[in-house]
Amino acid sequence: MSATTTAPKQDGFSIGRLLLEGRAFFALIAIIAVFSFLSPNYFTVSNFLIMSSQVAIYGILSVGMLLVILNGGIDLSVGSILALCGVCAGAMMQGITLDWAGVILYPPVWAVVVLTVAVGALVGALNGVLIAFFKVPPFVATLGVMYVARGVALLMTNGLTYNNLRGQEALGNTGFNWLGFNRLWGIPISVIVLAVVAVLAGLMLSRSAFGRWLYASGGNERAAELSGVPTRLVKITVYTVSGALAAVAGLVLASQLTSAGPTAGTTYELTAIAAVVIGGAALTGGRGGVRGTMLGAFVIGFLSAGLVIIGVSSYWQTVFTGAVIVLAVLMNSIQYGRGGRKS
Amino acid sequence: MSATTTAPKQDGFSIGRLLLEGRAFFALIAIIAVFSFLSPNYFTVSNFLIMSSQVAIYGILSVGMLLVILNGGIDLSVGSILALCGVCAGAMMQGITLDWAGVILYPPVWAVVVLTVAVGALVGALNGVLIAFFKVPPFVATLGVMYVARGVALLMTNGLTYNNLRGQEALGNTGFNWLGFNRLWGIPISVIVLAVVAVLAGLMLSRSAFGRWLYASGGNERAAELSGVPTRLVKITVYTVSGALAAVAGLVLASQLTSAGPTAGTTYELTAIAAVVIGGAALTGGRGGVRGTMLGAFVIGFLSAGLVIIGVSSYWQTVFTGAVIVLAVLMNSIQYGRGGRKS
Amino acid sequence: ASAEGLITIIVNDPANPYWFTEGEVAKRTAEELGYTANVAAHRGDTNTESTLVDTAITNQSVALILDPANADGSVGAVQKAVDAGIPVFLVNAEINQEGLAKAQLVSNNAQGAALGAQAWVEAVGDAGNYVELFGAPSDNNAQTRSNGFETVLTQYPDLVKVGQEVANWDRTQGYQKMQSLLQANPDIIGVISGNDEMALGAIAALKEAGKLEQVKVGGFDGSPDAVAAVKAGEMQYTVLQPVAVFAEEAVRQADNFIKNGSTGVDTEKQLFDCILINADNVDQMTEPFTLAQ
Amino acid sequence: MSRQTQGGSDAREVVLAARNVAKSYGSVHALKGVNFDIHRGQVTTLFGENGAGKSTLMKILSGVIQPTSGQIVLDGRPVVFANANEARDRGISIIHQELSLAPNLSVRDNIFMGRELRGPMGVDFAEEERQVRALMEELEEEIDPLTPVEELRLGQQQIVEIARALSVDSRILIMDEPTSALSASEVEVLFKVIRDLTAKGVSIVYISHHLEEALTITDHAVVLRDGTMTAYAPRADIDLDWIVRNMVGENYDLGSPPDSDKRGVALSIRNLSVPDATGKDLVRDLSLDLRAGEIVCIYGLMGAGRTELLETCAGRLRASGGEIVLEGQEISHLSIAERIARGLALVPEDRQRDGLVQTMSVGQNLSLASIRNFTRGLFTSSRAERTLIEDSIRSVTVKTSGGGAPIGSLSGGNQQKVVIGKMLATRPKVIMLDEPSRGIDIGAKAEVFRLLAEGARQGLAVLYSTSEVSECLSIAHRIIVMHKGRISAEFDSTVTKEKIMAASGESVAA
Ligand SMILES: Nc1ncnc2c1ncn2[C@@H]1O[C@H](COP(=O)(O)OP(=O)(O)OP(=O)(O)O)[C@@H](O)[C@H]1O
Ligand SMILES: Nc1ncnc2c1ncn2[C@@H]1O[C@H](COP(=O)(O)OP(=O)(O)OP(=O)(O)O)[C@@H](O)[C@H]1O
Ligand SMILES: O[C@@H]1[C@H](O)[C@H](O)CO[C@H]1O
Ligand SMILES: [Mg+2]
Ligand SMILES: [Mg+2]
Repeated sequence: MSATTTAPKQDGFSIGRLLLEGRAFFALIAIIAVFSFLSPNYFTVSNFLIMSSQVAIYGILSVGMLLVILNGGIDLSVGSILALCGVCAGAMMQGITLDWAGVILYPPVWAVVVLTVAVGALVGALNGVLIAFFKVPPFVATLGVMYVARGVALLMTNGLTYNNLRGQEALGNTGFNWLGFNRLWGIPISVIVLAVVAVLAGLMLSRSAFGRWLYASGGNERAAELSGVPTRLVKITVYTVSGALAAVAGLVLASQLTSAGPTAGTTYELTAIAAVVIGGAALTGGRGGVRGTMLGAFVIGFLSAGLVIIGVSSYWQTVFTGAVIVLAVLMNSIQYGRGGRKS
Repeated sequence: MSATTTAPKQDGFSIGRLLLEGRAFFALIAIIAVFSFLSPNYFTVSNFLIMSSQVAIYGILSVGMLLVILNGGIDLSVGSILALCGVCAGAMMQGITLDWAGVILYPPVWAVVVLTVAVGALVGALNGVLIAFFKVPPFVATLGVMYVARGVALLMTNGLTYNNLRGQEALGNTGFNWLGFNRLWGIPISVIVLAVVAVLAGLMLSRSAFGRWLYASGGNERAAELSGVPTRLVKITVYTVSGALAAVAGLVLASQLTSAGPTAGTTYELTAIAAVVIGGAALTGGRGGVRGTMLGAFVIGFLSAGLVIIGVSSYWQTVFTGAVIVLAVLMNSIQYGRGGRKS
Repeated sequence: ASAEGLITIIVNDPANPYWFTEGEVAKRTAEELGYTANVAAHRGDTNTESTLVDTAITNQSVALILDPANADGSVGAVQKAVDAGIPVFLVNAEINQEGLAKAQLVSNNAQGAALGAQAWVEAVGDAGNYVELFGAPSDNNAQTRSNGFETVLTQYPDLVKVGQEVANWDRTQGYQKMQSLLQANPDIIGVISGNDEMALGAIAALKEAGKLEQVKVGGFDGSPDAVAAVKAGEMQYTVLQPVAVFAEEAVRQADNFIKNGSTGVDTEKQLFDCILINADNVDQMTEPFTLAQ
Repeated sequence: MSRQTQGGSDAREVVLAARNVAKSYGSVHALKGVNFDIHRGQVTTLFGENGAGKSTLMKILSGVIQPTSGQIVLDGRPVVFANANEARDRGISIIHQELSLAPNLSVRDNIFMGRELRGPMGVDFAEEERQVRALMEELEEEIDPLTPVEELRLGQQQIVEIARALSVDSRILIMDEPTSALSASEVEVLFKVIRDLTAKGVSIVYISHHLEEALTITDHAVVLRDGTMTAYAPRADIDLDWIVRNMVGENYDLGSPPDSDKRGVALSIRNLSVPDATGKDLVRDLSLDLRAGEIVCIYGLMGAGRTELLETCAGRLRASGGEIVLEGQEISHLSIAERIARGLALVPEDRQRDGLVQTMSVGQNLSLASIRNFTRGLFTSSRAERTLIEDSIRSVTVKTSGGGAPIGSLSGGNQQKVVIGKMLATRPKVIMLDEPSRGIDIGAKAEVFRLLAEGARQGLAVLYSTSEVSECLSIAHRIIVMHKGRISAEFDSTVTKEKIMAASGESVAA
């Protein structure tokens, strides 16, 4: 299906390797070139940083999606989990009322972050259990959880948006907007979060036993199982990680907007899947890598930001997004798919 | 994967066969029983007819989706095609301005219907060609077309909705609202359209050579090909039919609403997929049937209508929809999935 | 006098506080008058709306309070309810056909837009570049407000609109579109927005870019979050739509109609003037969308 | 080639044993109370028809599945293995009958998946790679540890599978048909490795449908039939006859060339070349004529290009040059379906992947290629179809409860007969069979050959490929040997095995 990193090869960055990632890489270069030509404001450091911070949300989701897709699954629930977790964080920042004790708890921001990620992981684990133990096909399980998580988010807030996420000095829970607003060495924190997530995932895939298990069970689950790979554990883990990363994305988004609403993240799952696929991963599992997925996420993000910058109508933006998804994958099929034996 | 009709069994209706369709059938009975108990307005002929005419839209889409899924594919573009075709029909009803000739053509309603279905089939065929000839994975190809078709629909109308679909006596193009408003023998036309589509698809699947080809190529494409099945033709055909049926659904919807807007049908693809899966079809292809899919569509339609009738908040509706999707499929896995060989 | 029967209330999407309040106020009023009430949401989908209208008919509702999904696309649904003998009262958005609904109660969007644009010029000044965030094109209000802004702002030749983006009334989209607009036009001095959600998204983007001092933002709706932003000095003003007022009024007219066969008001289209909320009067907001007079 | 068993070896200690082991799948009783011993440092061979329960017994002994009743005894003590890992930890490893490799992973990753060597920086890839190189050297294969498995041919994949089992250092090694895709020289190497292992005290269980080959390595033979053990004997007491008699109850032979009157040329292949994805020719300028009523066998080593030749004739692969002429008409431009309609049918090499639709019933598989024969107007006629299915089941003697049975319920041999029956139902003039006997038992093999001979008698032209020399010397009138894409020799049915093997480029050593 693809010529991209299929498995834990030895690491190290090389231009040759990048070229192998092929179409996603060239698509990105083409996009940057075209928009830089069309608008003087595109090719600037500040714009790249802003675009990257927009990419961060999708990028974080795509890393989780990549793991799921490598496993041969799909996760439609990430957009809803993102919203649910944002709302949970929002609720915690408003204080947790313990009726029986008559007190309101204001957890510090680090605790909010930890608890929110735990919620995301838990919902993800629910996906995993449905899929690994109850043999519900991933598409169906995550579709159901997508609806349920969205509904719960709406119920929790009664449809409203939490607006006050700054916390108060007096309550010791300030600092939530750090994620979305601050910069380290001039780079937005969200971009740094994305980089850390991507590097960790990349290391996990290429260096750890778990990474090999993941590729193996995505490539041939039965063979992996017979070889002693704990395939169920792998499955549950990838959905759990995907849920946790959706929570991270939810936190970053809530922090950027300093508000958390239950309708956030609608259809983001499709964008995340598109990024993974443009990045050369096969939906049948076992093939793909973090670098490709990152390129895919940047292709989508840089394209849509560019279209806004040059002032293209939002309808054309929709058309272009679809066309780029198909074209990027098409180029791949034409390049590698023909002639060779089908697997 | 499932115990439902896996392939053209010998025909004839029987209770035993229905029971085999299992969970979808029982889910439907349970839903009807519960809501009839909760609301006096539920169990009435008029309500069943109304609910059925609502189901018609999803039902027509699901039949097309079933064919695609039997083939081992998926079609994410049906919601967008529905909108695009509705808008096309709307544009034709407003008259086609031929600038060079300085005239406005008002095609009669039958021509509008034929042309609209042709547009849907064409977009579907585009999916088919991308998938069969360019080897783009179905998820990606139809995802791209989903964006493109939606964007084109928005561009065509500049985001606005066509309202005047009744035509004018003087122009000889009246009758468009017949589809959505009229009844034959007391039954809404949309329900009759659904029944005709379902019966034709059922016959095609169980009695025609094409049906057999479809099951075979969904079950094992390579084996089918070597047995002389024209697998590419089958593939292109199912996506074309799915597109054409999306157009039919678009016409019925536009006629029911006497208006056609470019944002219609958003996320309907998910509902259609859910109906097919609840109806016992396997997303891996080769297993499933029209009867199951119809049951699935009615389960979803009757559930959501019932929740509205008893006045459940729309948030809870979201939660229930997700839960039912998972539960219906879960019951199946527990019943048949354990112990047996995996396919 | 207590009344009987079910009043069905259909709003757009309760995830926007504006519509949420609309539904809540209507429901509360109906219950005060002795009716039972259901609130449902069509989320901008005309098909869902049509389904909900079917249900209202099935449930033998005595009246339908509807925030239509689409000025053109909702005509059929309204017609259906009318054909079934249910009086329909439209709130917030209009349909492009008169004589169907018993009443259409909407904010005076043109007046509100003009009010907002004037306040905007006061805050921003009369020279410089600015951008506009546009609501969902399927909603007439989006165009009406944009036109209203235009009418006022074109009187200032030195104010140049350098960008306009559709952000579909949505906060996240407002945020992302604003980020890119800022890149394309780093020198802007103001943002005028078709509603508060998009304005709040823009404010988040501006804050992040450190440009909230330089760029002034005006909203529309008077939603609680916007009110808080006005209080905090982050938003210059918002135009309060009297949604709480007309949602209540719609139910009262429905009640009149049920009991006396007439709404008690002569015209079908009834415009409710909007009120400017800025730093001066923001403290008078008592509850969501309600200003103490 | 054979080796003398050491005297008194039967008395050697039993390391692993099955006691009254039974296994049922619903109503299918795969094993009905089997006793089976594995002796230290010896090779125990397991013979039996398709579906006799061999693989089932081995999966139980290696912890992959659990018995319905009965006991496993390891070193004299009863044990229970919850999964394959537990058995592996106790020194038992298995080479599965079906390849169980992840095609997307490299050879190294496949060999160590599930039991990674850990280093300070995660997995110790360098050490793993070193060990793989050593293993490949031992197996005399030039396979780079970093090659993705999907780029290897079937035989090399089987080598990887073997290497994986060897890399474990187990005391008991179970090999379920390890050589079904190996060439004779590769089998030789494997046998050498097996002897080294037994010398070190490792116990081997060996399963194969290549009876003669298995006889050369065995110390004890056990025969399973219908889930029960029917015979047991040490090497000294057994010969081919004994195995066949105990396996199937009677003696089978693979037949002899039928007396058919050979008429005109049915299929003519002229100067055919077939390239692979890189443009290298897998079949080079090959010409071959096949007459009606004639049976021709193509012998060759793995990778000789037989599959490409047959698949090109059938229309799945495109030729780069040459002609394919069916009954006087050039057919190179036709689709697979059109070729079938004109009377050219292929029974593919891999019946699971290319032959059967697993989601369909036995009957639907049988009728798949001849739907046009029972289509009346728009619709198929279920009566005509039923007749066709019943006729096929009878004529190719499929053992099944009926046309409605799921295809997965049949044994391998019967599945193969379904694939053949499916193509025969198209009433072909020429039938090509790519390794029709792979993985099927001696009884089924004999029946398949009987079917082909019967067809030829009625004027059918038959072209089949095989990797077993003994199968060349059965029903074929002519034997063609392929080597590196060309015909390297042609013989009539009186040729000897040695000559065939020599022409194939195979070493006839040992
Ligand atoms: N998972 C399963 N479910 C149902 N039946 C099974 C299963 N596995 C094996 N069987 C049945 O058990 C019987 C024994 O199968 P087994 O695979 O052990 O045969 P075998 O002797 O290895 O045959 P072969 O020579 O073809 O490999 C067969 O009838 C088979 O169909
Ligand atoms: N998937 C593949 N990709 C690349 N080359 C292949 C592939 N499969 C086979 N080959 C190559 O094609 C050539 C012919 O292989 P093929 O398997 O068709 O020969 P064969 O005579 O039919 O042998 P057998 O069928 O017994 O394996 C060999 O050189 C082999 O390495
Ligand atoms: O008038 C309303 C409000 O502005 C809301 O914020 C979005 O939808 C419009 O119809
Ligand atoms: Mg076996
Ligand atoms: Mg071969």
